[in-house]
Amino acid sequence: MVNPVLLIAVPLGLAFMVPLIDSASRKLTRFVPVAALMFNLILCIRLIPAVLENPIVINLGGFTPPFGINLFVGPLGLLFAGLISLAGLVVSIYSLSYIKNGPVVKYHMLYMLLLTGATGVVLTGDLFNLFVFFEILCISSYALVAYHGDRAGIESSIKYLIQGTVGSGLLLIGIGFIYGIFGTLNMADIAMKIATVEQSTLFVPMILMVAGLGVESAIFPLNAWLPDAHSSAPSSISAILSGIAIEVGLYAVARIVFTVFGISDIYLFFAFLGILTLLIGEMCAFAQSNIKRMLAYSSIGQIGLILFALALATNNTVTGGLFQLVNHTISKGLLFLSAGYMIYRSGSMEISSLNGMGKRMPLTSLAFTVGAFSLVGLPPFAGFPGKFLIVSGALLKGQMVINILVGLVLLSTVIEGTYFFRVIQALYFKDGNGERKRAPATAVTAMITLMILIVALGVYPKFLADFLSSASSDLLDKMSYVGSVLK
Amino acid sequence: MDRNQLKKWFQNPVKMAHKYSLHVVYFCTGCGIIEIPPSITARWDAERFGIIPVATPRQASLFIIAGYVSLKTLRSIIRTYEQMPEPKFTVSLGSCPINGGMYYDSYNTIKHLEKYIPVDGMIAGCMPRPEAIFVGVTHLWTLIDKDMADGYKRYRSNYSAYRANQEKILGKLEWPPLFPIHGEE
Amino acid sequence: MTGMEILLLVAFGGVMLTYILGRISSSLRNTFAVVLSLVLVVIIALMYDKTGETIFYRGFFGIPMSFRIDALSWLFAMATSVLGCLSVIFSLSYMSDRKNISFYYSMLFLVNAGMLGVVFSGDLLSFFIFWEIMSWSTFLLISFNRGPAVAAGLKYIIMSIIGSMAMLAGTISLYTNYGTLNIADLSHLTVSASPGYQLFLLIIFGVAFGIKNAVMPLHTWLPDAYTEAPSPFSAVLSGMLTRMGIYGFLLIIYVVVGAARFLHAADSTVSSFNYVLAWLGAITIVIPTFIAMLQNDAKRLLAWHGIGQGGYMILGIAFGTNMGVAGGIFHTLNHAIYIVLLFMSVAAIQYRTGGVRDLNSLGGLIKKMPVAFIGALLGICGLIGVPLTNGFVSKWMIYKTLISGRAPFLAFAALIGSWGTILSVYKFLHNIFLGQLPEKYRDIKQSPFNMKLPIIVLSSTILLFGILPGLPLRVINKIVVSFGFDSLNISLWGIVSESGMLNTINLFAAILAGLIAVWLFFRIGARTIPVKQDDNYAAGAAVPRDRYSYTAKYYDPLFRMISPYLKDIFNTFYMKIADLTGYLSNGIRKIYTGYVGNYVMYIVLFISLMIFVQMKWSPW
Amino acid sequence: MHIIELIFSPLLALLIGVFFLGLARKVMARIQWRYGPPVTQPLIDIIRLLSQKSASHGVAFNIGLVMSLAGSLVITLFLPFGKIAPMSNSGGMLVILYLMLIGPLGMAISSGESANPNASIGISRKLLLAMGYELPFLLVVLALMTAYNTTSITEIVSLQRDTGWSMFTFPLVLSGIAYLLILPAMLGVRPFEVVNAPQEISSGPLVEYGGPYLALATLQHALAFFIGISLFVNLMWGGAANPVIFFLKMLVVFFLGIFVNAVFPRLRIDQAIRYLWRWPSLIAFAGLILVCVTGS
Repeated sequence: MVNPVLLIAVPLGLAFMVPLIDSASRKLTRFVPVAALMFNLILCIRLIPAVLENPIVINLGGFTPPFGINLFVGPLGLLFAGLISLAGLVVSIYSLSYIKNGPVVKYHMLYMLLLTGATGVVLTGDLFNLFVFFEILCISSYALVAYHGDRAGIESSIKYLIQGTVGSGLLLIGIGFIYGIFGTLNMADIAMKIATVEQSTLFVPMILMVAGLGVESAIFPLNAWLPDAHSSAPSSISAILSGIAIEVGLYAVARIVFTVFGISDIYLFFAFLGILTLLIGEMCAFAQSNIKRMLAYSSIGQIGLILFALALATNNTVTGGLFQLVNHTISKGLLFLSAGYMIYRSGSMEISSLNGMGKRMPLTSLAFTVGAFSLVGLPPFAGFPGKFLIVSGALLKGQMVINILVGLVLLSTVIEGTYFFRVIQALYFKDGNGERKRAPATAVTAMITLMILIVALGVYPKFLADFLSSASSDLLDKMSYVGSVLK
Repeated sequence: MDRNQLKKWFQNPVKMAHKYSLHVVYFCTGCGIIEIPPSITARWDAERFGIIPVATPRQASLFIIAGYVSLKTLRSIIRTYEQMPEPKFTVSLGSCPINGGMYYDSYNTIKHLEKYIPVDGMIAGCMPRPEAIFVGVTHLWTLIDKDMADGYKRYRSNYSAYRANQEKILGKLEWPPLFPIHGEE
Repeated sequence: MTGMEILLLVAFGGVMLTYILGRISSSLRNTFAVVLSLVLVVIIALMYDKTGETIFYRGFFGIPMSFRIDALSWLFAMATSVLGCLSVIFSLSYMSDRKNISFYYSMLFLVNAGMLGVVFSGDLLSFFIFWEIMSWSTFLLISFNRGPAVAAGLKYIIMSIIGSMAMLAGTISLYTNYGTLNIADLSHLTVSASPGYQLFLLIIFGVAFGIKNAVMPLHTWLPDAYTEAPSPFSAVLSGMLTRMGIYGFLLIIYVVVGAARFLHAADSTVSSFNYVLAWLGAITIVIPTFIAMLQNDAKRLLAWHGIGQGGYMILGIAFGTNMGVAGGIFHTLNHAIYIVLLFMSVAAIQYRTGGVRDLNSLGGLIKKMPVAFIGALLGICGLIGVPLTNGFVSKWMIYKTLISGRAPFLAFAALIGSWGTILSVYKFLHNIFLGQLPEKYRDIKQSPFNMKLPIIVLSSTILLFGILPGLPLRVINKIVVSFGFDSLNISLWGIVSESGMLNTINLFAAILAGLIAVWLFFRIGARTIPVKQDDNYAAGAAVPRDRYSYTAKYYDPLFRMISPYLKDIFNTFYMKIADLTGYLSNGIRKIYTGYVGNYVMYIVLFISLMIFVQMKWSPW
Repeated sequence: MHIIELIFSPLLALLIGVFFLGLARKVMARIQWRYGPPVTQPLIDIIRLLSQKSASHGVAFNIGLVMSLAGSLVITLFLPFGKIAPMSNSGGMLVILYLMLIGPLGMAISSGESANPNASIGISRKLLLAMGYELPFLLVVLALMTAYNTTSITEIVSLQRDTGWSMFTFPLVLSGIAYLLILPAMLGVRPFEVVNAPQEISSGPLVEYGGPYLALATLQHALAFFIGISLFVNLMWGGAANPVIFFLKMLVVFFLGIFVNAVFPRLRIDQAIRYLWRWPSLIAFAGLILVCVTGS
């Protein structure tokens, strides 16, 4: 059996190898992330059968939990890891031609660090380790946002940095509290002991941790960094930030709330928060005329939807939420990648400058269209099954409040449809000028891969559904988590 | 209705109908028009003979030109006449269409209407009273009876000459010839 | 593999193939398009009188997705495929000088395939999926013409998404309650549903289908969309696509909820829903018909009539007697035939005049395009419901239902709508085909053969169904019986009901005899002389060219009386909502001030909010 | 017997219609203190017109007019004249209502083809006027159909034999009043003669009709007159078991119409619609409500 540690170790190691490889061969540098993530992806796929049977728990350094640091490779973690490697792989292929100017070496290095951090967050079973990986993720993304080195990039990077630091600080304080209370940092251990203390004492560490992670996972009102950062980062990084970084944040929130604390009373609050995030995100996106900001706000909205789905905490909704999460990663990635090339061609991020792109860049426009359709939730694309599961799960709860919230979800879909269709019309049905030019082969490969995935998931959602369903029970079933870690 | 009339009705209903159903289009730019209202209203009641005014030449069978014809109105008279369905009859009222009347030396008035369209009957007078109009109508009946009210046939057979006359005084006409013109065939 | 699977495979496969062939050669693509559409017609025709259900897919979370065929779906599928075929044939020359023709054709086939999928769906999930495919491909085609079409398309898709979301909620609610989405199963399960739940279902699906069918307060997408879509597609849009709403209503009211069982129950919510729906239908007849009178754009005029005629169908099927439902379905079919014919006639005119559809600048085209005139004439006769055209029979059935159902006010709305129709469609006919031919159209040519063919086919169908209404009514009777109503008493040429009957063949004989007699009488009179339009009464003057016509402000006296009352207030209202949303969004956007101090404060505020919540309600 | 009825009832209707036209001219003349034309004058006019050679503007110009007359002729097969109603079992009041469209529609197509704006204006006015009186008329007809619970006109007539004339029975009295108020508009007599206004728009739709066309148009007018009066007698005045009595009843209604025609000036089209949509419609509406309330 392969060792899941490699999932973290290989990219981390290769990340630091990048400068060395670069000094050996300029050309080879660009392919390092591709190779690393390809490896990761294959590894993830190979791990699936084993993980579906039993979660793999790796004790680092041989210390058994709760004393040592452990990795927990359950279906949920593996789902995220796979998603990260998939999105990372596609984006790195896309970056082969997209990233040409600027500090290329640093880009690739930071990029791999970012993904390492993300993978670490989703695999770790230790709170402090989670914090560390989170910092790797955050710091590399601060740097990558400012990749272009222009004024907007640096400004939003600084904003991101400030808010991210505040968030990390809060998280760290929260972890400190936890350690003070329980004397352990192992999540399974804490989860087991959580019932032994007064519930009110947990309140302060919990809000601190939720707020800290909430900053990274873009829950309203902690998400103010996101539109700036996503819109001024290079499009490949926007795709990763939107598709991976905030999802990983959401994973952390979910893991802590569900598994570590497991306080079901708070779920409804998170459902409201999710709907609020959804509505505000969609409405802000509706008001945008800048395509990347629009996509960024749309990410906020999607995060809200996923948060809502997770917060309902039934197997159906969590499966739906995870499906929507997968869909969001793929679709939003596709949207950012295609928008990136269109922006590159037109030289402006205004939606009006994309007029007539359907003629000039047919494939890229098609990619954008498919992504948009999928995100709105139109069948037969990947967004529909997710929405179907979420709504059916929510209605199954049969509470009036939830039904009303579902109504709001559907309403937000209308708003979402409006602004996406507006862009699609600009692409296809408005006249613009400029000559016809294809996107480079690497970008086309990346986009086509994602498009095929979207259609495949939309047409045959079942092949993911089983896996997602065990992932959702991984998230919801606290006792088996504890049991499998502390054997 | 006496026996004679009835016999005529059976022999030739079409001709009788033409006699007793004269739908009139009045050309009212001359002063003779002042005599028309009394003739069609309660005082003389032309309707008892089947004579009623109609609005358009298409519906008419009798064309009454009431008074002098100026150059400008001649154009319309020709147009109106040509638009009437055949068989059609023309009656002019007053002296002016006959020979110019008091406008015999006017630069702008037609002296002989017959040169431009065929006229079946002319009622002289300046102006003829309504009684004279009825006398004219009874004369027209006689003409129809004897098949002598054949102005429309003359117009057809002599169209080239009429057209030439019309174009001579009016210049180029806006409408194409009603019948083929002989000289050009 | 059953017939339906093959059919859908052909339909969806054709979409791709058309586009690919279009990249190779345009004539190949055109041939393929015609052949494909004919093949669809043939396959569906072969499925006549079959019933059955097959599960074709379980990949969607194991929910079985199935195809189902019965008389209802066969009728709609047949109409869809025939009209689609005619539309494709018509498009051959109409679209020939446009850009992106391959895209146009493939989207046309996608819409068609979507519609076929909708009518053949055996469960609500595949119904929804096909419905959505149909909706977004329609959106792409509505926007095809660019310019104002873009706004029209956006309006359409927004309303369409609203409808879809309502439908999704309804569908999922059914799924969560009964654990199945199979229509046949649901129709047994909903018997025991509470009246409140039935009402909920009817309303939530009613919103979706009401938007698609443009029932009055939900109609606002339609005029713009019909006007701006490419004309052959406007025909499909108005003929079948909009009427998928009727299919949906039939499905939800009479199949899923099974209203025939509840209509006469004392505490039934179904009957009150139907009552409200019938009144909405009546409103939908009257107001749009009068608005149509005020239009000066040929397609927009037809579009408003499309809304108005939809009201008849709604009225018929909502009234819920066997004759009413049959009349509603028959009217759907008839409407499809004549409105497609009308749109095609307009399209033929547009094709020859370079896209002109302004009623005030056309005229006198009867001499130049007689076939289009015949199409338009029979089309408006059908639209009005002149006896011997198909529209008459269905309208007769609807009126009959309303009168014998003792609903004279609904009947009044329906009848007055017909009379309003006459005014506007006569204006349509007059301003395009009658009156003076403008100078610039003096050398216009006839429409090409492939435009004439659909027009001729549809014109003869109008007469055929008008004279022998029994042909379609047999199928419709089966549908009505399958809904649980009594069978209608129909023959090939007539309908018998308890309060009066209709015999179209006698009517036909009488009118034919009358026509022959009058024609002979007319011929006894003297010969007539053909004249040109310039030889016209103009009080003795020569006819002034291009100015001797009465087209603008055709019904000005009435217009001045009623136009203050006929504003499309709903459109204004929705636009206000859209503006408000934009305004609100813009306001909310300002939360993100761009000043990082505020952002950090938000984090602090969030924490304090949670503390506040905890202290106030102590939820955890 | 049936065949004879089928052939002769339209001819009878034509004859009576033409007779009414002639009588109308005579009566009008006597009211205006004139001698007036012979009663046969319309017939003479028609013979003369048929012998004239007129201009034709095209195929639709001919067909439309033929269609118009044929449509009106067919209506007479459905309308009971006394007991003669040869086709009344092929369709009822609804068919008649719709057949009544063919006349104006055919005329509209025909005169539209003539490319004369006067004709178009006339048609526009005609359709507007029709819209004006159809509103109250439909209300009246619906009140009748609801009250008698049938759409067959023969049944309406025969039911009146039991209940008394609809015009004088309680729930329908308002409808009767409304019908009387719109009767001049339906007959197209003077206060509502704006369609054909000869002085203003050169006789409107008829502007390009000459010769045989005008003959057909005259016959159509005669038939329309007949149908209008006959409908009123059938619907409101109980019809009749005997054609002679029916004819006498028609004559009474006819005189009523002519007297109105003789004393009123012409209304403008907007005035006409305003009139028709105000009092007659309100009364007819009240009548329908009354029927609904008392009927159930």
